[in-house]
Amino acid sequence: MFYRETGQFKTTYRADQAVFPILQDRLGIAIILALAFAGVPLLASEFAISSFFIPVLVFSLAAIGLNLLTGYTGLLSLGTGAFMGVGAYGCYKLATWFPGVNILILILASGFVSAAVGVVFGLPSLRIKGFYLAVATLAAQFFLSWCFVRIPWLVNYNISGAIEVPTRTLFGIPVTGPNATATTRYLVALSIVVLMTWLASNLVRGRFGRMWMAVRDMDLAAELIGIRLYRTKLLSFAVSSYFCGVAGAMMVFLWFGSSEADTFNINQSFFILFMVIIGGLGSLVGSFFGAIFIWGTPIMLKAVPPLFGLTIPAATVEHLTFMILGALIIFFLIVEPHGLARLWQIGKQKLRVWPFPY
Amino acid sequence: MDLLYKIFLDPFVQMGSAPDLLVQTLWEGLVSGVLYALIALGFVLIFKASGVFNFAQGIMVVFAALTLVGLHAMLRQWGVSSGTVAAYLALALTVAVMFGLAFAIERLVLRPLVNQPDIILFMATFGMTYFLIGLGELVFGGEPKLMITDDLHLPRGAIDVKMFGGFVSFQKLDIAAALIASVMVAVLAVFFQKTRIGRALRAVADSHKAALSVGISLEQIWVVVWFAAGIVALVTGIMWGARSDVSFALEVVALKALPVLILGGFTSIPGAIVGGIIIGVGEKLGEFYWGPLIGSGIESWLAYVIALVFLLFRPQGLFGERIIERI
Amino acid sequence: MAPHAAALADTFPKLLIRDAHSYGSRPAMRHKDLGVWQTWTWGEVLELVRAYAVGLHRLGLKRGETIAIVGANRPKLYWSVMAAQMLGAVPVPVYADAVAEELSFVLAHAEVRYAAVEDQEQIDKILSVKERLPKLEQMVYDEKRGLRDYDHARLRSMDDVIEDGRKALADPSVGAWLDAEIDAGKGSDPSIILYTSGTTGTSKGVVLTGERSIKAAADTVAFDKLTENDVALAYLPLAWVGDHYLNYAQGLVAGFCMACPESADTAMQDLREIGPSFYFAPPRTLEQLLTRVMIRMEDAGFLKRKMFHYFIGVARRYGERILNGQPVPLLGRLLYWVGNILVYGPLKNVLGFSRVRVAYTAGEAIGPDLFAFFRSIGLNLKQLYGQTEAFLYVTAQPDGEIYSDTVGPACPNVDIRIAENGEVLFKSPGMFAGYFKDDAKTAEAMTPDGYVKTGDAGFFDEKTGHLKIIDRAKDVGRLTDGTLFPPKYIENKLKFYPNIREVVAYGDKRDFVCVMINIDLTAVGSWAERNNVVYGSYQELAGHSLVYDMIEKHVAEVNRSLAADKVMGGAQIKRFLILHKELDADDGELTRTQKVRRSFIAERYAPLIKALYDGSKEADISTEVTFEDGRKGTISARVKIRDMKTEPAPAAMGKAA
Amino acid sequence: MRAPGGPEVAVGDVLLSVENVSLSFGGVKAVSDVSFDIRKGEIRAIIGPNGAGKTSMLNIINGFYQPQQGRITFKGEARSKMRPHDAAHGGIARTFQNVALFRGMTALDNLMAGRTLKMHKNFFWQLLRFGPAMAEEVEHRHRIEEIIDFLKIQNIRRTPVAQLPYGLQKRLELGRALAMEPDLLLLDEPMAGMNLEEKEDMSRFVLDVNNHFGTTIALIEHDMGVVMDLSDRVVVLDHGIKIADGTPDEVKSNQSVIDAYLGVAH
Repeated sequence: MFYRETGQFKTTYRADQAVFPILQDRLGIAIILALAFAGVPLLASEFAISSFFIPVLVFSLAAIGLNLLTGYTGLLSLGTGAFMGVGAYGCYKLATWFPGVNILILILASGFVSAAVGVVFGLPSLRIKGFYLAVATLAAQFFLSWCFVRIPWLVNYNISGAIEVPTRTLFGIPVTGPNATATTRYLVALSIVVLMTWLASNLVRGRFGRMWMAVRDMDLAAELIGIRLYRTKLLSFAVSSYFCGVAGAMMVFLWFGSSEADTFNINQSFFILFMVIIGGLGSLVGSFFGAIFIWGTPIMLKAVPPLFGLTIPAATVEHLTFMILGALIIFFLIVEPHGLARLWQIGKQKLRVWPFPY
Repeated sequence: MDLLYKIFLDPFVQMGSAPDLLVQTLWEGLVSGVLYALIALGFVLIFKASGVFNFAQGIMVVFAALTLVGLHAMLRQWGVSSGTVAAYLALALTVAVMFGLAFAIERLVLRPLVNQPDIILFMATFGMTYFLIGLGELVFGGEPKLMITDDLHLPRGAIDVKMFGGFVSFQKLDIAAALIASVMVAVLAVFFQKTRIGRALRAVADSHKAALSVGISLEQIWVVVWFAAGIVALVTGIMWGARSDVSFALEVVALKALPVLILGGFTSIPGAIVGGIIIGVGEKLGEFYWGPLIGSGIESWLAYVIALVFLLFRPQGLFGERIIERI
Repeated sequence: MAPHAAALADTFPKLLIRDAHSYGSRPAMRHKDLGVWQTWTWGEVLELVRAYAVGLHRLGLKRGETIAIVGANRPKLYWSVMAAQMLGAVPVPVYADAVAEELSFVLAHAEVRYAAVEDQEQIDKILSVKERLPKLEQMVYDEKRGLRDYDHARLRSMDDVIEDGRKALADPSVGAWLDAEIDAGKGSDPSIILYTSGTTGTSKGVVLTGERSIKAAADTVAFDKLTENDVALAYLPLAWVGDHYLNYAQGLVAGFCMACPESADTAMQDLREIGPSFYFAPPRTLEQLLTRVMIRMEDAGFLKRKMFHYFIGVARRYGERILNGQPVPLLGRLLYWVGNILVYGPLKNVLGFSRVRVAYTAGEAIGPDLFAFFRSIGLNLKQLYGQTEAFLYVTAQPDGEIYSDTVGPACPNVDIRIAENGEVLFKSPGMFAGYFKDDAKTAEAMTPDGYVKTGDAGFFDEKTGHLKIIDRAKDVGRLTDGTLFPPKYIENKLKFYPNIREVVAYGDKRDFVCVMINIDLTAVGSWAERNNVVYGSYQELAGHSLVYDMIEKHVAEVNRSLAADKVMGGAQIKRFLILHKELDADDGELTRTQKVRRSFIAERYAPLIKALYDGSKEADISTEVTFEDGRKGTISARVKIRDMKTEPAPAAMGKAA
Repeated sequence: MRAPGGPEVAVGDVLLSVENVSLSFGGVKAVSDVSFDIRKGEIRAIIGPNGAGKTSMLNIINGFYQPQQGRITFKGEARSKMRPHDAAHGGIARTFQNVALFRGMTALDNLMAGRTLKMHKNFFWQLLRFGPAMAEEVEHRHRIEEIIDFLKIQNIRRTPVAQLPYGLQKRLELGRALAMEPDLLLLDEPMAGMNLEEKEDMSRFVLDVNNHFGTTIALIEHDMGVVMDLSDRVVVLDHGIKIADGTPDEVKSNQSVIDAYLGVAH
């Protein structure tokens, strides 16, 4: 209905293969970006920013990471949390070793640590498939989270056994640590996420994306057109873990400010997996939807009862949240197994052919 | 050098020097292995029949136990004087609840999702997990509870057997657990081999058409299977509960069933048993003899690593049938 | 100002040079090929065509010779036309879907030595009749696919020819020679020969000259204010005067961009992508379009359907008036504005009409509802009347004076006269030089004082002063009781019903009027689905009694409207039947422009006609049909005939009272 | 264009030769002691009743199965242990009896995936999708468009494969194989499950491919008529054993072939 595609024709393949070939989409994304960069910092409260926007950014990135592996390459992983952890601890160590280096660089660099670890734990994927692989990744999850607890070296032997994020500045403004404002941390996080989402979309639309999807859809045929399965899978593990690692680093440095050892436990992994599934396997935008939905719903649920003047004990709300979340997950799987992304697509298609039904 | 010695020699020296300790450890391992096996059994049942990788099995264990304890407490409140009566009443009710659960799951989850890719069903069981946790805690409260061991007349205390100059103590409860477990496996075996539903169920495992030809609707089969899994969960829950206490902390333990499955293969009941025991024993030995070398608590992941290593050599598990790739 | 500049150029090659100078970097031609819109600027086109012309010359094409152009709308074929004209040779476009016989007739009659063809299919067609074309020497083709094993002594790929020419042009003297050739071209030379599709018997080669064509085009370009910023989609057969006039001539005069679709079956999609600003479609196409819109909307959800029909209603009430700039109540404007956001805008957009500034329809009478629909949603659709001999335009409706039942006043510089017998005569700047090799027919077609006989009967509407066309002059007949009988007039009234695809009416020198009807498969098919009428084939559906009932209603309505008109009151339809097969150009029943060939059909379906008049309830018929791949077969059927009760004519009513 | 991994072979020379190849699954002989060759530029048909080991033969040729005995020489190089992707690198492409497209991707992406081997721009550029990577992308898109044009599938570019009718899927799979610019194209029952019209189209495409790109083709087909029209030479297998080899006419008149087919018929 809002789409006016008549007269939008392409004279080059370059234009034809752009991310947003349709003008209205380009406008839409521009508006969203404007809101994200200007709107939110100006309008949203510190609290809203640090309790909603920053987390959503962090989770979106992690979800994208997992989506690259599970959604695009078809390798189911339950170790996301651990890989995020590696990123976080990696970043912490790097920060202690190179206090001089810009924190942004460190955060991005920490991804490489988890990428390396990811590759190691990706090795089994060469022999095993499906749920067997999923369980294999659990090994990574439990082993790594054990390491986080048991290896005090990781936290510079803090007695608390937790990471305490040092204050680091960017252009003189503190971006991490206790006295960094939520807004600055948000903007930093946002920039990182936007950048990396762009990179991810480049990847998946290009040769590597196609190789991954080929492996996902039919590995035999993929091998037949000359794709080396193990390289492709390992690359996917590496890239995926890189994204998760950066997300983990952001989680600790730009959100929590500190982290207990079990921040990156198995539930974290499940949490991210929900986001990917609900958001939509094999869709970047879906990862955002998933993050917003899974993180947003509980907040909403907590917010709703007071609106009706109801006072429900926190514990009860907690339990209800669990139930409703669980129910919603099942509900969504039933209405649209391909996730919110698909719903979005369908809606968009409807608008494009409006007033026709198809 | 020294390290190598610590890893490859020292532990065995210890085992030799104190055989009673070794036996004790093996026994511990065996028992926890049996309980892993029970949880795995639940998985296998469901996977065999409906191809669903039921992540919620672990939670069903806790949920069952929680329901039992919770109902018992309520009954007592409502004036059921005799603990025993209350206990068995609660037990009966819990069985009913588990059936209701199986029924609800089939209606509300499986049926609408039939023919969806595995991962979707897998995720659905995640949803159940969350739902059950929420429900359980909402109804019976989140705080850990004690299993009603006595009212159920589960044995207490231990039998100490002299051997190798020391003595090994066998908890009666554990013995009971082992016995009950084996009984249950036997029952299930009979159920599968002899009963009509059982046969149909195996047919389903091969092909859904076959099952229909036997004249039993998939829906029925699913309900039955999930119910069976529920019962298994209940028993498991009671055992675990009796050894530690009843709370959703058990969930993580329940995850141990996964490596067991990998060892045993998703579709093999004997596999689940053997796998369970290997894992149980393996991790106890590892924890006791090698743990100290690298800081304790390796129990938490050793199982998975064992499974992983194992997988690399036998991708289809111990008893799983060989996967031949057709084109 | 384009028209003025054009006035200086008297041949198309000179015009092309002018365009290359004034609009050098603007797009002259686009072609959806290999997935994207390949684009050529006027400058590039000029270069290409020069090279092509030289190449053709080196193949031996000389001034005054003819060259056949066979194929779909593709840039290379248009360039072939330009290149030929550059050399002073005369292009002879042929319909791509012409069967071998028609093709051989035209090629033989035009004595072509050369042919520029699209692809293997056309080459095969020509080769299949080559013994009838002794003069044909060389063929140049666009698509090389599948031609590897052909004898290349008489085949060249256009690319090679162009390349060859480009090489030759490296030598400046060649360039100079070409310029000389272009200057040598005179405005009075024939610029193209268009073979009429032959509504009446065999087709005739209409010779047009550059100067006149350009004059005519210049007039209408000014009339519709077309500029180099306009875009047109060239999807109509390039052998048809419409395409040559609207796209080729006007394109060169105004310097606007001509876009060629990827293939016939992607034309709709391509239309949407390119979003033309100048659009032409015969009523038949618009009709199918509307039918498709309505059918697609049937599947929409309840609310959306309601919404759609409500706002279409609004448009019907206010749309045309708003378009004509007449006063409209504020509420009306408001509703229309909303409707424009919710329905008209998006609808035009999905149909590809969003940017259309001027749209024309012509070729046959258009249904008032159909016409009104497109205008009411804000598409500036207008009617024109013309024919090949006039280089299309005779009359056209100026903005703001649009009536569905007239074809507008005479175009600028066109002079119209109505003969005693009601035939429309005209003199126009673009009128033809004569029929190729047929002075007899030429003389026949002209009045002594130089007017062209259109062969159409019509009159000037006294209230609007616009021309009204009823029918072919020679077709207007009389019933035995002397009542006036214009078959087309009756046929059209019926054809305005979406369920009816084609109608052939008989009555001249007979006691009463009977019609043979072709149902529209899309419309009736979906109607059948909705009313779960099962049918296996077109034939079965056509014979279905429920379908007969439905059609009977339509016929009854038409009778009513005829009765209302005192002239036509006596010409009501007494009996009708539904044909068992679709009338098809491949069977010679329709012309290439999809007009019915009444006389031909009359003999072909003689048994049916006989039955219509001897009162029998049904009749057997078996006819020969030609399939896509050219194979022939026969289908036979038993066709039912329905009697209609006729309305009393107004006069009669007076008596009754 | 010289394919990686192998010297160029002149038209008419032996491109691939199979010598005394045997393959068995757990005692069941799928192929036993079969020898034949494929010459550059020809259309070579492998026919035989069901279970004759035709598909197994293709699977051996492009490395899905490793024969227990015998050797395979491709472009004059004996291939001992060969994985499918090695075969692909060597210039062997393949279509499947039951279409093996990437169902989650659009038709265009499927074809582009076929170009994977020909694309080399590194990860860094891929990340930026800019400069060389984009140039490469565009260049290969152009090649793909030629194939799309060749197979006349312009109107399904953006359609997800899963939504395509069977016939088009078959055609698309052929397209993906062509995208690899193979020296040897293996077609496993390209016309399986098609109606007459589709079969005719497909036959035309196969011939055009062979004629237009000069690709050597080895195909399995059940429809005898089609085989006899298309192929230059035919090898007949029955129960894993070669029972005939020669031109269509020779094979048609061969007694043991007739028996084999009659045997199947009853």
